Amino acid sequence: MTAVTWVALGLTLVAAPALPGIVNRTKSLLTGRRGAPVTQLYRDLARLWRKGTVYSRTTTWVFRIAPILLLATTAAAACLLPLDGRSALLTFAGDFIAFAGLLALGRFALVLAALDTGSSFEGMGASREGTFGSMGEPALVLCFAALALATGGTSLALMFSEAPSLWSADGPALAMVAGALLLLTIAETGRVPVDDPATHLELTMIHEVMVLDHSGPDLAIVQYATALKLALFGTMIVDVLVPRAGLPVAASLAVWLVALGAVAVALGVVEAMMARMSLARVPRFLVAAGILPAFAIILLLGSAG
Amino acid sequence: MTPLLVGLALVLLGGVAAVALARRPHLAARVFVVLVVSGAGTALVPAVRVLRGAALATIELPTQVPGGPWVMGLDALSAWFLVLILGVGALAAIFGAWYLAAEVEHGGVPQTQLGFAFLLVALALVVSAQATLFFLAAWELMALACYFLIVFDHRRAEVRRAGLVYLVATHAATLLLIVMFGLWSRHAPDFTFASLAAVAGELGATRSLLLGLGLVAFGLKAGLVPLHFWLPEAHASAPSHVSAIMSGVMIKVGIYGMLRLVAMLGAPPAWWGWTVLILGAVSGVLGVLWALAQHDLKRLLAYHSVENIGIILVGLGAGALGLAYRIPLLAALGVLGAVLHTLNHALFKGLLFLGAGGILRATGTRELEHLGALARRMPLTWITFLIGSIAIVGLPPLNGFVSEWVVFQALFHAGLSGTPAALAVFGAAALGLIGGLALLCFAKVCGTVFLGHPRTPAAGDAVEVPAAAWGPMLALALACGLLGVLPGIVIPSAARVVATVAGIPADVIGELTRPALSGAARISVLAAVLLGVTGLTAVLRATAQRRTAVAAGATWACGYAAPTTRMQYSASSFAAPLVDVFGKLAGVTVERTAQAFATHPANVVLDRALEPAWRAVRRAGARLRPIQQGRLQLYLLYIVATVSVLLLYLAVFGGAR
Amino acid sequence: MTLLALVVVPALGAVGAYAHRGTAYRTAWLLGTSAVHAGLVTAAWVSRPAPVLGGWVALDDLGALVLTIVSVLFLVVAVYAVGYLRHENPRGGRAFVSCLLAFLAAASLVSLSHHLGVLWVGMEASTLAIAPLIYHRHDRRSLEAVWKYLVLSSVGIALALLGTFFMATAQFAVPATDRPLVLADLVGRAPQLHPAWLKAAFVFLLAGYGTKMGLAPLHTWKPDTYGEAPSPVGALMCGGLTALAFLGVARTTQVVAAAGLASFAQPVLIGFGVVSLVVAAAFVLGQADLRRLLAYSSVEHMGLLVLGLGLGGTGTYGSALHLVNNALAKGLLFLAVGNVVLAAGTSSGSVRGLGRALPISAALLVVGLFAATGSPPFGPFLSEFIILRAAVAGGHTTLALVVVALLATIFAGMAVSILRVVHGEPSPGIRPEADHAWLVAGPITLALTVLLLGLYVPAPLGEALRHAAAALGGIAP
Amino acid sequence: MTTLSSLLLTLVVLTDFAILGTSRLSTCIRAIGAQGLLLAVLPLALHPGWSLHIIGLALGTGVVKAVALPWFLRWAIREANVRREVEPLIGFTTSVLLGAAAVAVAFVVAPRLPLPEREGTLLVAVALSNVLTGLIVLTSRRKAITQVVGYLMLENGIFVFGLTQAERVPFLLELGVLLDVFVGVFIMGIVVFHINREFDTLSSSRLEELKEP
Repeated sequence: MTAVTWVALGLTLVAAPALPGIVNRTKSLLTGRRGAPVTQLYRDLARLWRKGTVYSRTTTWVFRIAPILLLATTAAAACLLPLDGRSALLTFAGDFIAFAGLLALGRFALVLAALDTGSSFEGMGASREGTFGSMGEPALVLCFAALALATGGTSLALMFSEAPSLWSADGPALAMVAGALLLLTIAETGRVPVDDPATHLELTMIHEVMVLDHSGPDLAIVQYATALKLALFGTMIVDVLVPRAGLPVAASLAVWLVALGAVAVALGVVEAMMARMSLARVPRFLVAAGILPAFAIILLLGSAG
Repeated sequence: MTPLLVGLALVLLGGVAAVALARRPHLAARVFVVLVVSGAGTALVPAVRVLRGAALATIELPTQVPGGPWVMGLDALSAWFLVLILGVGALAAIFGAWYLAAEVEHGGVPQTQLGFAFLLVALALVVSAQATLFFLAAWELMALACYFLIVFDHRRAEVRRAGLVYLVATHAATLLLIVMFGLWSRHAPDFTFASLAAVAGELGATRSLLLGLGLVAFGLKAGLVPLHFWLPEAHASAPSHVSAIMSGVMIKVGIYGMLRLVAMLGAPPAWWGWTVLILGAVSGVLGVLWALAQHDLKRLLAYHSVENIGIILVGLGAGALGLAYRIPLLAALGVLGAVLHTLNHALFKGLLFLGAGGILRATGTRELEHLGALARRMPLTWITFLIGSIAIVGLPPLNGFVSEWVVFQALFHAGLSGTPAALAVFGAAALGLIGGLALLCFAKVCGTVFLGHPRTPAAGDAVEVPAAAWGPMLALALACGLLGVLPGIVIPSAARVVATVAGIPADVIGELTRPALSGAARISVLAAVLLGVTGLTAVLRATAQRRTAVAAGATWACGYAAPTTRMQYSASSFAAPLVDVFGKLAGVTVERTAQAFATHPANVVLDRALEPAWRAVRRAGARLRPIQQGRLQLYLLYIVATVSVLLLYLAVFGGAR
Repeated sequence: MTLLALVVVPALGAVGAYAHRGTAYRTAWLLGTSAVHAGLVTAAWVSRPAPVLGGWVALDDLGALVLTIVSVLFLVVAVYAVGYLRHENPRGGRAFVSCLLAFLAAASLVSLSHHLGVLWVGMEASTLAIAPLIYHRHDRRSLEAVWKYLVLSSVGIALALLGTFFMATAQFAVPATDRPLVLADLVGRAPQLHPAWLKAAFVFLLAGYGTKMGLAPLHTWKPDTYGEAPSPVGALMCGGLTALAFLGVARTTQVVAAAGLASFAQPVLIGFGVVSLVVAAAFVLGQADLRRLLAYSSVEHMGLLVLGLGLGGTGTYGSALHLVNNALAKGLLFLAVGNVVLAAGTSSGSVRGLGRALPISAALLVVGLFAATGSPPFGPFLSEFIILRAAVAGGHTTLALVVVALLATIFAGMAVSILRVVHGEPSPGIRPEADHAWLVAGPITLALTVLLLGLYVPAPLGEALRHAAAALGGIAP
Repeated sequence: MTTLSSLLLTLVVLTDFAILGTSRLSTCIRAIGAQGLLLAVLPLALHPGWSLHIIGLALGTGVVKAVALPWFLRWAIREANVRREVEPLIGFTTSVLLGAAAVAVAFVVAPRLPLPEREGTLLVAVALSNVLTGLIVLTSRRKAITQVVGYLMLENGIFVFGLTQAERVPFLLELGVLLDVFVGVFIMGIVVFHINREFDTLSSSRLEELKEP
């Protein structure tokens, strides 16, 4: 844990809202529109932060605490990732479980908040979020397992700092893990083709319909936390793909930010090329995300044996 | 050992007092609680001392039957389970005194208190018995005491049925144990555990048979799939504080049996480890899946017991693989995970069942679709129930997370071991899925029971339970929180248990579990970070909101003007997407009409396999019935036929000496 | 003297009871005689009397076990009968008490006989003494029951007589100084007995006494008889009479084992055991009538007894112990059912809610259920455990598993039938006076004893069991 | 084995066939009485020493089997108003054929049995014949009273076998056996009497109320 780690964390917190912007901008450009600027989310957040809040009379303190908890868990999860490519603020054997657990706690809070409103729409969204979240969980664990097998470490810091240097040996396995992480990023952050943040039909929504009742600063916190989550998943992809352990500190951070942007662009490309798929097909998408790292594990076990 | 005996005697005395003072129910309840709590406290003293490293103690009971003395002893393994039994037991007793007060005029309350005392004592004896017959006697006492608690409300047919299914299942387990111990003891001079353990090396192929029989017998008690069939109904039927004991403690005795078996038989063969691991994973996934399909609160919680037994068994299976393939680290972590989760599950499941009992008393129903919005009416129940829910889902910073974290590490170390055990790493995926599904399920429970609008007037008029009820719940919730935030305080004790089970010296285990211990310290830091960031964000939002307007309004209904409570998402519909994904495996029949959507869960194993099998057995029995049709001449013919067959035998084998 | 007194006292008691008309007098006579008998048995335990009548009558450990079982059970039944006769007034009350005491005399004779012929005479006498007791209600059903009982038992016992003669024939090669059919001489010179005749004797004695024990498929009289007999008589039959019959089988096995022919006898005994368990399981399932249920349960326990005997080794010890436990547990269960019948007027199993309406008897019924099905820590568990252990120790693991499956089925069947009447909302018209002290004191004693025997086998009993097992060619565990 | 005893034994078998073949109850009872008489004479013929033991046995057998029991059975028939037909479950011809087969089996088996003295062969053959025919009567006749007769035939067969051991088996014992048989048949007779009072006909096939549903 060094100052660099803190700097990296700060950078993440600051840069995160830019990522959805990049995704949307890429998508717009590819579909022949100008689209909103990359900094759109910063503006939205600032505006929301200054707005008033309306709380439904049905809701309880759960609804009020949920956005805070969502952000807190995501931020705490950020402390576990080796954002600077070397080490994390907090690292211990098996911390990947804490990472997954923290994200799940945030989801749990948000789902409960949705149910707190007593609205059938938000209940519907909560149900979908919980369902797809639960099916993404094994895929995420398997990704970590594949990385652990490849690197021999059981902490996120070890996994992600070692992984990129193993491309020569375990390239196919790492590629599969990176692919799975990309699929998971799409699912976890509610991007096309799993979910469409820009849709206007509540019946087809997942994440957005769940936060219908949040307003003002609460909504800002939720949106910011989602962006932060995107940054975290993006960082994981970057850390699998890009070896930056050997680079000087500044270069490492720069490479990271650029790569993160590239991930966002990639997501934008996916969004531009694909249509939103039907809800019934989402489970298959998530199973695919799980099968990839499972194959990776089999490959790794085969090469080890 | 003396405090243990004195404590158990006090507990028993409490039960007897409840019967003796049956005419003065208030006094009886108070005396019962005082005696049971003080008895449990007294008996806990030696258990805690053993867990902190004190020497083992044994005594012999003054029995005289064939097969050697009835030895009673406390090692770390016994002590660990004793803590859980007496701790949860005492709290459940307090809750139970309140819970049963409403039933006094229906009768049967004093007997139930007595049965409860018997159950606690029997549980304590099961884990401290160190001789076969003593163990079996305690085991059966436990089973029977529990049966009479389950059928407390025996006027209802479904309760009687649940009791009967339970009784037959537990008796089958007992019989299997008899066969197991019978097989085992044929090599031993007597039936004490010490003698049995001493001959473990000479068993040869019998060892595998013993492990197989033990797995089935103890698995029946623990409720692992597909032997869980008795569990949901039984747990749902019993009075809630008894459900807490059953789910929290009694099924753990099955786990205790498996651990004791491993401790006595030494390293199990690899197939056993794999079987346990796979059955654990299957139990975990199916348990939570079937839980999702339920809308009876207590039955749902019961299915979650199946799920958690699955998690424990995944840990135990990994540990057994570690022993089989001689990977000490894997053995240590796997068993540690199992042991820790046993304790943790007892705490949060006990808490949840007590909560369910409170809800049942406050609203008169356990049907999720009839509840709602209790968070406002029963704030303390809600907070404690929420803590239990977060814990059971395995989320940080509560205790469920800690044990799952250890189990995950065991599976990852299996993957890194470079042995055939590496395939166990796929168990991690199952654990991940279990966690995700559990989250969904408890979101459903918390959401439909406590949040939103009340679905019935009964739910709307609910009143918070008194201190006698929320006190025990709060204590359990605090324990969940404490073990989640400071897991380091129990890991050394758990390591001693692991040493007993795995047969590894305590100092080596200490070395092996050091990473877990240091990780536990980091988990504490993480909890602090989480708390800090939450506080910071809360302050930030507060500042933002101080400057802006905060208004109250109606829930946004996407433009629809007059939403009613009937439009709320129901428990059935909440779980529907997932149930759809798993199809037939989920064991649900769906009823979909234009106006309503409802799911009807089935007990897959009981309804689709055992009931038909039972009917087939009865039909087969009925086939024999015509032989007893009342005609004397026919009966005489049987005698003639029998003698003829015997004479034939005589003719064939009669000649030579 | 003690030995003869054991037979003569109840025989005189039978005559004495018939002599007087007053009911109170007769019950006192019954109680007094059974108490004296129990006292004599105790005396026999304290100092073992020497054989009398040229070794025809003697007391060995196996006989002492049976004698004690019968005496204790009889005392309990006598106490129960005091309460019972207040509610039910059997026609020919004089004959009732007389026949009970005659049964006791015959049973004592059987237990004490060390001569297979005397054993047979006693056995026939006990069979006949019971017959009028079954018929004490003088209606069609009891008439049918007693008829079937008489014919089937008589045919069985005739076969046993043939077997007894075969046994005498087997002795043709032994020196003339040997006393024919005297147990000590048979056992002492067993290797010189003619094997073919000995085996034939075994077959017929087993079939004969097996009919009396109620081994399937020779059990057919049992459900009808138990279903109609008055409860005290039923208790005596399923605890006492079966023990006597088992003694007959055991004596035969004793000779066969001493002759080194155990390998011939064992498969037959095991076969009877398994068939009995199968039949018991089939008929226990869905059996509504409580007393018929007990009859099939008795078939089950008889099966276990011969199973243990057939397994040899520690199995014989298990059988000897199970003999004691079975008598206590079944006696308890039968008397508890008797209270149900007194209270509800029927044993058809249609009553409900006895737990509320008749708490003590219902509790006894439940205790009896668990005791009789071999739940720890009751005594039958211990003996069943030893028998099952003998099975696996003898390499019969499959057999043990089959037996376990059957035991589980029987347990399920019995639990369903018995718990059904205990639970639920009480049926109207249950007479609570069946929980009277006279009617529950005996069963409570039996319940406590059967529980105690699971925890503490007194040293003299343990010693007797050990010797009995040794006599049957086995060993103690 | 004297000629007389051989003759007596042959007559015993003939009485068996008489019982199997007759349709009249009174013939049945007369035949069983005759059989009892033959059995009473048999010990005297077999053991010419005429010891006290043998004389006592003959007397006892005569009194019980030839006099008391037939008289008692006849009394039961009369008092209970039993119809005089035998009511077999299988035809009389079949019964006789079965009986013949049983006797054949007995005579085939008996010489193969390892007997101490060869002369006993006929005795054993007749004993087995009686046991088997007794069982046939027991299982193939409907009326309760015929079953008593069948039981008596069975007992008589065993008695004949017992005569091979008459020297060795003590008198006291044989007395006990006789007494038991007597009491047994006596009780059976009483039951038969009651059965007839309860049911209008003395057919035991009406006694089928107690059974599993």
